[in-house]
Formats: sequence, C-alpha cells, structure tokens
Amino acid sequence: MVPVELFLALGAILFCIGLYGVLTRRHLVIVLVCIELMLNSVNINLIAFSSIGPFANITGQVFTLFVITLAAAEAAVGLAILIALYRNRESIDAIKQDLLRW
Amino acid sequence: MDLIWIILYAVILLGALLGAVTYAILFERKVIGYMQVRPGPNRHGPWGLLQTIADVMKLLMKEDIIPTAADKKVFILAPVIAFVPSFAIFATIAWSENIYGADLNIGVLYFIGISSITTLGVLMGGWSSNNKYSLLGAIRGVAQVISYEIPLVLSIIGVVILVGSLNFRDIVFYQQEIGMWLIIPQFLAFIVYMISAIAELNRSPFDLPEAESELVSGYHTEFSGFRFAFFMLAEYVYAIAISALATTLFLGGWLGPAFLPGIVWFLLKMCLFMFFWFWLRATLPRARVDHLMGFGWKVLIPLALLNIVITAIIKVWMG
Amino acid sequence: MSAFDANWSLMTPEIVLLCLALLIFTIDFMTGIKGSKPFLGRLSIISLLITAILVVLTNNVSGNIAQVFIVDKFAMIFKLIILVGVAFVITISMHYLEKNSDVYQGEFYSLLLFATLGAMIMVSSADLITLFVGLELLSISSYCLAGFKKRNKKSTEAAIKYVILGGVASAFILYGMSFLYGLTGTTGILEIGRDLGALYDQYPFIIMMSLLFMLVGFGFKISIVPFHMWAPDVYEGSPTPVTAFLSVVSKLAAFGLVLRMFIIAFGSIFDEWSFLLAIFAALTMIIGNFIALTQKNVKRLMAYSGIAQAGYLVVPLATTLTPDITMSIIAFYGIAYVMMTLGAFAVITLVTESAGKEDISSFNGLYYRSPFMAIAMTVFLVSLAGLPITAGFFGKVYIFIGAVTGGMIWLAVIMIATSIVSFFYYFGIIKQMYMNEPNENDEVLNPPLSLSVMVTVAVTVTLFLGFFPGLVTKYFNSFHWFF
Amino acid sequence: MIANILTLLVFLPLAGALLIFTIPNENKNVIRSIATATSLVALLISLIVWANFDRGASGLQFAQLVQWIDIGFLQLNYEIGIDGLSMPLLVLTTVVTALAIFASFSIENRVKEFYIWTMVLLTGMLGVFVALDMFLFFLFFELTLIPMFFIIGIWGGKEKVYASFKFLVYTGLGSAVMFITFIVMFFKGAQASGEATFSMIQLAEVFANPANPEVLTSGVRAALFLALFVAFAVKLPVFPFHTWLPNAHVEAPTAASMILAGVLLKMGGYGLIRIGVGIFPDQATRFALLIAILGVVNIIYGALLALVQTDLKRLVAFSSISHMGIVLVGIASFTASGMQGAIFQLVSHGFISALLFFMVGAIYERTKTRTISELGGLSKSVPVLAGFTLAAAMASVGLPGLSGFVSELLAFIGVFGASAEILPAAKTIGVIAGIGIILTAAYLLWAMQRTTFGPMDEKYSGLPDARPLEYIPMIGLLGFSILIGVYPNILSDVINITVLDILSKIGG
Amino acid sequence: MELGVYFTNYIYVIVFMLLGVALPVGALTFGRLLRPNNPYDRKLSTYESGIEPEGDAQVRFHVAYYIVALEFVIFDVETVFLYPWAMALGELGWVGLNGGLIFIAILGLGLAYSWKKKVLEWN
Repeated sequence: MVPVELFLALGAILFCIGLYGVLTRRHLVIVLVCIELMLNSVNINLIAFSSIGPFANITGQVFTLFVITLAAAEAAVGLAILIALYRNRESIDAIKQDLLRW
Repeated sequence: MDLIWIILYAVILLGALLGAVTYAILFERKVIGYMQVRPGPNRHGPWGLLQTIADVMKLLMKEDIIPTAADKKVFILAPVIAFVPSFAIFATIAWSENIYGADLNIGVLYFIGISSITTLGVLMGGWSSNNKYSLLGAIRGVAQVISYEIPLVLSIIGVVILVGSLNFRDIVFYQQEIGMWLIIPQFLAFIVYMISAIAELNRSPFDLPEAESELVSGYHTEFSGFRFAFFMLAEYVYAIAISALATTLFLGGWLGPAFLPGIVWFLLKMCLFMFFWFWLRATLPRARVDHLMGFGWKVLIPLALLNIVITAIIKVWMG
Repeated sequence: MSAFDANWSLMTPEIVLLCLALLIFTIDFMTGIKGSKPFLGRLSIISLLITAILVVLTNNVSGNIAQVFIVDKFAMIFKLIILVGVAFVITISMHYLEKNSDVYQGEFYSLLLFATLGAMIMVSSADLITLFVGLELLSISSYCLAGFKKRNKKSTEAAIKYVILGGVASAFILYGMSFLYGLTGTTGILEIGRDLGALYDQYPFIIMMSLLFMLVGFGFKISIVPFHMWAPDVYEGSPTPVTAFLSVVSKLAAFGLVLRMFIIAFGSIFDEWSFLLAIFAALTMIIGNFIALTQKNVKRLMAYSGIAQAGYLVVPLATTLTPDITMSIIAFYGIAYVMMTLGAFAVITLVTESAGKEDISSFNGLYYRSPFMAIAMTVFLVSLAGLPITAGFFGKVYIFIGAVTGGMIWLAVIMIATSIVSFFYYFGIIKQMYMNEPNENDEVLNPPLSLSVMVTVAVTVTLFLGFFPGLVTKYFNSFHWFF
Repeated sequence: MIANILTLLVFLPLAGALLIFTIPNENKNVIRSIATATSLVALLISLIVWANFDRGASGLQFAQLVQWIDIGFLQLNYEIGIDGLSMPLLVLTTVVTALAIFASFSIENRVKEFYIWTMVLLTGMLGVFVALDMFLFFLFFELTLIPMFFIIGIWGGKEKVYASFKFLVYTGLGSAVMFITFIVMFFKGAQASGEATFSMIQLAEVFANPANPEVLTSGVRAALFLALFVAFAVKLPVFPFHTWLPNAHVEAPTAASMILAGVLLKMGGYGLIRIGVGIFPDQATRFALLIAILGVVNIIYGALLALVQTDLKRLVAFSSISHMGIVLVGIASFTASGMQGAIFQLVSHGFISALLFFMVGAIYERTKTRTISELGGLSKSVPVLAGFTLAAAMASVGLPGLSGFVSELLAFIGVFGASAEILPAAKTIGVIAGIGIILTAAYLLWAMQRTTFGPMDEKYSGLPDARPLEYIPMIGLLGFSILIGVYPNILSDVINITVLDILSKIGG
Repeated sequence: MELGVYFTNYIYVIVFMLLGVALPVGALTFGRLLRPNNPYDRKLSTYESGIEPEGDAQVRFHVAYYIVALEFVIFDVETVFLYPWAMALGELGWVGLNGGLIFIAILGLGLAYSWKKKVLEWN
C-alpha cells in the first residue's frame, strides 16, 4: 500500500514548482499555467486524502471537482484578459507590465 | 500471470486494429469508387486487396524528413501523441459479454478523456512544423474538434442518465434489460452524436482541417513517411473507436439474435457505422467553415441540452 | 440532515438574487449589448433592495442547510452590509458608465450582481467547498470587472495582475484547506472547529502549516501587509466604481470569510495564531498609512488607505475577546467603512471623471465647484481619519477599547499612532478641496440626483453613527452572532 | 433655564453655524451680524452664569448628566458642569471669541465658511471647559482641531498649509496620547472599582482610594500622569512640544491668532489642572520638580527666542510660550497662591495675548510688514494703535495694575512658599523664573522701543489710525486686563474654593 | 481484494498505452533500416506552395479561435458536473433534478448570451 505521505510529497513538489514558476517566469501564459499547477497539487492532496487518508471519504473527490471547475473558470478569465492585454500592449511579458507603479 | 493475458490481449487487439485499419482504408476507397461508378483500387492482389499494404510499405521506405525550421522535439512527439490515445481507448471497449479488456466503472468518461488528447497531437504537429498551412490547419482542426466535442459529450449524458452507469457493459446490459436499443429512446442524442462524431473525426463533410484545396494537406503537410502514416493510423483507429462507442451506446453493443455470437454482431454494427462515414464522404460536399462552427454551437449543443433535460425529467418521473 | 430534506427556504435571498441577476443579464443581451442602459442600473438597485428585505425576513431564525449553508446573525449583518454597499457601488457606476460609453453596461451590472451573490454565499457558508465556490464566484467576477475597460491599458494590466495574484491566493487557500480536510475528514467548518482542538495536540505542525497557507491566501484577499502588493496596482487600474467595489464589498466579504474561518474553525487554537495576526495587523496599519503619504493618484491613495483600514479590522480578531464582542466591533466598523469609503468613492468618481485624470490635484478647489460634495467628502475623510464625531471615530474607539480589553495595548497604540499619520494624506485631500484654487478648465460640478442622494445617505449615516453609535451597538450586542 | 444653561451655551454657537450655513455667500454683512450676535449672546449667557455662580460653594455647579452612548461594557455620558476653575475660562472664551469676531470683519474672502468654522470652534472650546466626562472632554478637544486647521489653512499667511498641517499633526498626536491615556485610565478605573466610567469625578475618587493598590500601583499612576502631561503639554505648549506654535500663530489670521493664543492654549493648562492634578494629585506632587523645571525652561527658552525674533508676530508667539511657563511653575508650587497664579495667568494671558495679536494684526494691516526693524515711529503715525500696543506689552511684562502683574506675583509667591518636600529647589526655580521675567521685559520693551518710538518712516505717515470698530476689541481686552489687575478679587472670589479643593487632595 | 480488481483494470490501460508508444517507436526504428537518408537544404525547407517561405510561421491567430477555446473550456468543464449528476439522478430524485435543471438553464443562458454577442459567428 502506498502511504499517503508520498502523494502529499508529490503535491508539495508540484505546489512549489508552480509557485516558483509564478514568481520567476516572465511569460504570463506560463505564469497562468503555473497557477494551474498549484491548483492541481491541491487536487492531488485532496484525492490522496480522500482515498487513503486517515479519514478517507468521498468529500475530497467532490471538492476536487469544484477545484477543477473553478481552476478552469479562472484560466478562462485569465486568458481572456491576457488577450485583451496583448491587444493593448503587444506584449505579455510580465516585466513590461509596469504602467502601475508608484 | 494476469499480466501476460493482458499483454496478449493488447497485442492481439493491436494486430487486429492494424488489419482493420488496412482494410478499412481499402473498404473506403472501394465504397467511394463504386459509388462514383469506378472500380477503385484493383491492381494489387485480387480486388486490390493488397493495395493498402503496398501503400504502407511505400511509406515505410520513404525518406524521413524533418524540416530545419521545425521544432524538432515536438515534431517527433506529435504523431505518437496523436496515435497513443486513440489506441488506448480500446482498452475499455467491451466486444461482447465476455470479451473485454479493462472493465472500468468510468468507461465512458475514460473514452472521452483519453480521446481528446489526440487533439493535442494535432496541435503539436501543426505548430512544430513551422509551416503556415500546417498551423492554420491545426488550429482550424482543433477549433472544430473542440467545438464538436461538447455536443458529443453532452449527447452521451442522455444515455448515462437512463443507465445510471458509465460502464460499457452496464450500458449494454441495461439495453438487454429494457429490451430496446437506446437508439429509440435516445434518438435525438443519437443524431447529435452522429453529426458531432463526423466532425470529431475530421471527416467529410467536416474535413476542413485537411482541405486540400485550401491548406495543402492541413496539419500534416510537413510530415512524411511513417510519421505521416501514424497520423493517418490514428485517424482511422479513432474512427473505429467512435463507431464502437456508438455501437455500445445506441445499438445495443453485442446484442442481437442468437444465431450469431455477440462479437460478430458488435463488429457488424461497427462496420455499419464505418460504411456510413464513407458513404457521407462520397455524397456530401465540404461544409463552409462558418456554417460548421455555427452549426455545432447553435444547433447541436442546444439540442443536446434539450435531450438531457427531457431525459432527466422522464427518468425522475418514471422513478 | 441531508440536502434532501433541508430547509431550502433559508436560501431564498440568494436564489432570488440569482434569478434577478440572470433576469438582468438576459434583458441586457436581449436588448442589444451596447448602448446606455440606466434602467438596468435601477433594476439592479431594486433587486438588491428586494434581496436585502428578504435577508431580513428569512433571518428571524438561525438555521442551516445540511451544515453547508448557514443562516445566522453574522451572515445577516454581513449580507446587509454587502447589499447596501453594492447598491451604492451601482449608483456610482451609473454615473461612471454615463461618462464611459465604451463599457458594456448590462454586463457590468450583472457581473456586479454575480459578484454580490458570491459574497453572500461566502459569508453564509459553513463548508470549505461552499466557501470556496462563493469566494471564486466573487473573485472571478471581480477579475472581469477590473479589466472592464478592455481598451484601456491600465485596466487590462490591473486585471491580469489581479488574476495572477488572486489565483495564487486561491491556490494557497486551497492548499491549506486540503490538509484541513485530510486531517479531519470533513469539510464542514463546524465539525472542523469541533475536532481541531484535539487534533492540534496530535499534528501541531501540519495544522499550523495549513493555517499559515490559508492565512497567506486570505491575506491576499483582504490585502493585509505583506500580501497587499496587488491592491494599489489593481485599484489604480480598475474603473473607479470597481475600485470602490473591490475596496469595500470584496474586502468585507473576504473578511467575513476570514472571521468565520478563524473564529469557528480555528477558534480552539486561538492562542497559536492571535499573535501572528496581531503582527500582521500592526504591519498593515503602519505600512498602509506610511506609503499612502507618498501617493499622488487618488485611487492609489485610497488603496493604501484601504489597506490600512483592513489593518484596523484585523485588530479585534487578534485580541482575546468573546466572538460576540469581536463581531459587534467588526460589524460596526464594517458599516462605518462602507459608508465612508463608498461615499468618498462617489465623490472621487464624480471628480476624476469630470477632470479626466486621477491625480489628487483634480480635487483642487472642489469647494468652489460643488460645496455640497466638498463638505460630504470632508465628512468622509474625517471619518476615515478617525476624528470625531463620525462613525469612523466611534468604530476606531470601539476597536481600540476592544484591543485594550483584550490585552493588546501595544497594538492599540500603533493603531492610534498610525491614525495620526493618516491625518496627513486625508487632510491633504481636504487641503486640495478648500485651500487651492480650482484648475483652469474645471467647471461647476452638477452631480446627478442619484449620486447626490447616495452621498447624502452616506453622510447622514456616517454622522448619525458618530452621534448615536449606541443605537446600533446595543442592537448588535443583543446578538448571538454565530450559529 | 438655569439648569440647562451650560448646554445652551455650548451648542448655541453650533446653532449659529447652522444658521449661517443657510445664508447665501453674498450676504457678507448678514453673516457677520449673525456671527457677532451669536457670540454676543454666548458672552451674555456666560456672564449670566458668572453672575449666578455660587462663589461660596465648593464642588460643581450647573451640573447635568445624561446617558448618551451605551455599548455594553462602555458607557458614555453627557456629563457637564463647572467649578471655579472652568468658570473664568468660560468667560474668557466667550469674551475673546466675541472680540475676535469684531477683529475679523476685515476678512473679505469666504466669509461664510470663516464664521461657520469660528462658531464650531467656539462650541468646541466651550465644551472642553464644561465637560466632566473624559470622553466628552476628548470629543470637544478634537472638535477644536478641524476648525483651526481650516482657519489657518484657508485664511492664513504665506506658509499657511505647512503651518496648518504642523498644527494638525502636533495637536493630533497630543490628542492621541491623551485618548490612549483616557482609555487606560478607564480600564484601570474599571478594574479597580468594578465600575466602568469616564467620569472625571468618579475616577478621581477611584484613583484616590488607597484600597486599590494592586491595580493602581504607583508606577501605573506615574505613567498615566506623565502621559497626560505630555498630551496637554503639546497644547499648552511645553518645550519641547512647542514647535507648532510659532508657525500656527504667525500664519493664522489675526482673529484666529487671538483665539489660538487666548483660548486654545488654555485648554492645555486647564486639562493639566483638571485631569492631571485633579485625578493624580499624588503623582502631580511627585513630579512637581519636573513640571517646575519644564516651566522654567519654557520661560527662559521662550524669552530667549523672543529676544532674537525679527518678526513682531513671531515675537508675540514666543512670548506666549514663555508665559505659559509661568502657569507650569505656578502649578508646580502646589500652594494656594501658586495655583491661583497659574489660573490667573491662564486668564490674564488670554486677554493680553489676544490683545497683542490683535495689535500686531492691526499694524500689519496698515504697514504690510511685521518685521520689527522696518517698523518704527508708529506712535507718531498711528498714536492710538501704538498706545494700545504699548499698553498690551506693559500688561504682558507685568506692570502693576494690569492682570499680568497679579498672576506673576501670585505665582512667585507660590513658588517661594512651596513646601520643600514637594518642590525641593523652589527658591532657585523662583530666581531663574524671575530672570525669565526680566528677559520678558527686555525683549518686549526693546521691541516696543523699536516699533512705536524712534524716527518715523516716511512711508507710514499717512496711515489711518484705529477705526471705531477696532476700539471694541482693544478696549474690551485691555479693559478686562485692567479690571483683573486692579480688582483681582473678582477672579479670586470664584477660583478660591476650587483651588483649596484641589490642594486639599494633595494633603498639604 | 477489491482494490486489486480495480487496479487490474488500469493495468490494461497502462499496457495499452505502452504498446501504443512502442508501435511508432518500433516502426520508425525499423524504417530507418529500409529508408534512404539524403537530406539537403532545399529538401529540408518549409513547404509554402513552392515559393520561398516568408517570415515566421508561428503567427498570431484570429481572435475567434481564442474565444472558441474559452467557450470550450467553460462548457467542457460544465459537463464535468453533468456526468456525476447524470449517473446519480436515479437516486437524487426531484431535488437533484431541480438542481440539475437550474444548472443547465444557466448554462443555456450563457450559450444564448454568447450567441447574441455574436461570439459564435465565425469571422
């Protein structure tokens, strides 16, 4: 039997990769993808807990469904905004988005 | 021990599929040929039975060209990505009451999920070629496929509501139980399914991504030799898979009069679908792209939703 | 009790609002996407009022739907605050949209209503899933709203920043929640709260980590330092009514979430996080107020001001008080905050839209151009600064006394000290209004009637609560806030 | 009528402000008359109170108590009343404000706002002097802040914005410290007695009760007292919290300077005596030396700086700092006469500094300069103004027969008579303070010599002398100064019992 | 052990996938032995109807493609909810039906909205 910790470790690694990407990547599409990665690490956690956690029950899987959906919705909105941004600025480089600074 | 059986099953199925594709291509050319009052391929072997094999041999010996401008890694990966899912789908198809591979409880979902990966292969192929025709073809193809995937998926929900299971065998057993093929209660879903399936398969009249007259050869313009062959293979394997799914969902799978074994009924029904695809190709002209997109979103999706609503109400009404 | 035999009538306000929002949405696209549609604005306000009435009517008794959706006094008050806030925001929007015809009006209103719905679900939820769905409904609508001027570079940039940081925040919250679920095997906040105390002895590290992750995520949503970086950028770039919405409704709703989460779910390990929150509150007040000093863009200034205000709101949560008293304090300040901030935003919208720029100098000589608006703005700013006799003052006094009662005198002192710092920038605007001459081309302002009415209401409430805070607080103190 | 007379007095100006609010901007004269009338009625009422004040009774008079806000654990009351300490200051406020309004008729821009703010300011000031609930006291204290900010910021001189912000932040900080202290006192009081209250009277009892030693340790009391001292020191102002004052006084318009110097500073002194000494008598005596030293520093420092000023108004401003030192020294002596001297000084300085500022304003209006070296020979060009200026300066120096003399004399008697336990180096302090007084004489006389006497500058030859309207504030303020100077009993009558009350707490 | 059966089914899936990868890899490797290899620049250049390829091919797409993609994401994810709902509808009864119908109604409204906004029009 695979211990739940392994899945959690996978989740943690994914989360960290995602966070690292968000913090370091300049291409905004990749940043959005990295956010998806972070959300998916959550899904791994939830599914792991839901099937082999200390209190395994179905709720975690239900939660995952919602997370997937909302992640998709967020990605959709994010991409739509990205398109608008690209049309305005001709660039989706995170560093160049600097109109708003104090 | 189990593993050996599994591998054996997979290998046999692979062999069968390769054979099936080989003759499906021949079948297509013959059918279209006769419909257009010409004999079709008839030089290699009796009635041209060896034609496709010759074609394959030719492709095998063609020079393998990867354009300098291409993104090499993605270019190499693309045909594989396109082929693997279309083959992996077959793991879960139940050919008859006793002949089946993975008896997944989420069979239908697995089918839908895995099959949509093929799209990725198409996109990768088109993009990595670094060719304008390829890219446009790929983008168009993807747009079409994903547009029609929704009505396809939605149309299946009607069946799922009635059966209450996603397992292929359960679906067939249910049809056995009510003594009726689901094509009758789910006729609307069947229509939607058929039309979206054609678009999913990029087949005529919805074969815009490969429109030779506009886009040379669509997303696989730059592919040659066996790489090209795998795109074609994936396409035909996928066509068979869609037919198998339709058979299971709407035509009662292996059910049929007892004088033939279940698997034969299954294959016959599949062939019927295959024939239908080829028939359409011979008959209908290519649709215009705006008609195509509009049709999917404005007609099929509302119809599919309507079907779901009706089915759900009936289901709950009947208890 | 399962969802099947639950008392769904508890959800009446939400369902009605959903229907009305969808109705407005439908009317909008059936009447053509473009064009001026003030009637939709009016309809939205009416919808909100209907919902508000329903909220009051259905809250006679506390209850819940399958331990997922709770109706209690906490939910009621927060919903009322949210609804009134959104009604104000829509009033502001109606003026704004008249000036900015490139915005799709109907969509704007319906998105605002959907966001409101999300906010209402958030404050009523007693389950991590419901809570998250509400939060995302609000957030995603807000992302769209922030980028609503899609031809405007600043607006889209604000939106993309908001999406990215909002997404990261959501991921943090969810990651924290996943552990909470894993350890307790449930997503119900009440059950988590019941089990957590015992579990903490077993897994202190994991629970603390989960809490920290959620704190980071929620910190983003309510923009407390050090998770505030997005707020100024987003506030500056967004259309002004959206800025108002974000800084008031969105923030308060997220705050409601934080309260429910921390008081109910994490209540049993209060000692572990209260000090951390206190430090965050202190940092928020200090940094928010000090950076605000340097701002020249009025929306940016309001953003930092809002950050500082969020710091004040965190203070009662970080102090040892009974939940009921904490809630009375926060609710009172919440009301005051809605009134003064939205009132200020109404005036800001009026002024910046007339001037065509968002620099503080657009307030020059407002007193000559519209004495009423200038006086109203003065009241709001004085209230925000926390001077008597305004709602903001009593709100702060209330928080302050709460903090002292709870034994956090140092926090209370920081609060007062940073309030003094805030005098500089709030009175800076007042200075512009009264002591500078109007700019060259500025004409007399003629605010539309609806905006004047709204500002009047806000001023009245701000002053009234300053004179007679007892009326409201007495009412609040009689509550049993949580289900 | 008599029962609610204080409430009437406090809120009358607010009503006046509302009335002015309804008058259109253009009717400047109507607005001026309303403001004048209001302030005069307020003056009249305060005089009625004065007349009805029972000079023989100790304790509070005209007291009123209404429950206002009840937030469960926090009760706030509208509790007002006056005693001998607040009575003279109340009259001072109404007099100075009324006369300041006369002095402000020359203001021509944004008249309406000016009078609205002045009226609000008047309410705030009166409220401070009658409030017995600390929270209410704080509210009124803060209420003076905003009007003054506006008055300085809108009608002030060149550096008005800087001055107004400096004023706002300094006094705001002072208020914040005060507020925090009040709240802590509230809690400590509640802890000690079990009864949560902001009432000064009740708190004084609680804090005086020796049965509460655990909660109200000597350290806590000391901290609270010092915090209060700092809070009021900003307003008074005490070195080193004084830097806002020169800016604010110099930039403010004449009328505002009069009110600022004449009344606002007194709020600091009043608060110190009323709350600081009233509630923490033991701590006040404990820190008597500190207070005295700060007072002396104030006197010397203010005087020295005044000595080097080139700007007449600035000089007057620094003289205010110097004079407020006397209040501190008087308080620190903790003798009847010292305390009386402090209160006398508050009142007398109110009249004198208001007059001085008025004179400076009047001179500036004519000569368009305040630089001492540019003035000169005013006695020839504008003899009446010069005369009154000289008189005011003399009063400030402490010429016998004028109020300044009485207050300084009382304060010095107090210092020299202070008990050694309370104020160890009383004699030294007295001597140094005396040197400060001599310095005062030096700078004022020198300034007078250079402005009023000496050769007349040609350009000042045709200047108009005092207008009839200007006579009212001049005569009024000087008159009060003389009245107190020649008949100090009129004031000490009222003060006496209260002073003795305060001192009785010290246990002397 | 039930979990054993459960996983056995997925072993099928894995085997199929591995075989799916093996076939193209094997065929291409085998093909290498047979096919000629004679690349030169002209042959390796991108095909553009016979003329010299011009500019970068990875051009910007028409915005309609993005919109289709977004629409797809929305509707596809919505179906994620419809599947479990459809499966369990038998047990859910009227409450479940109402919920699902509301869900579909909102979905339909969204579709109508995009229709009206001419998102679904190509070009």
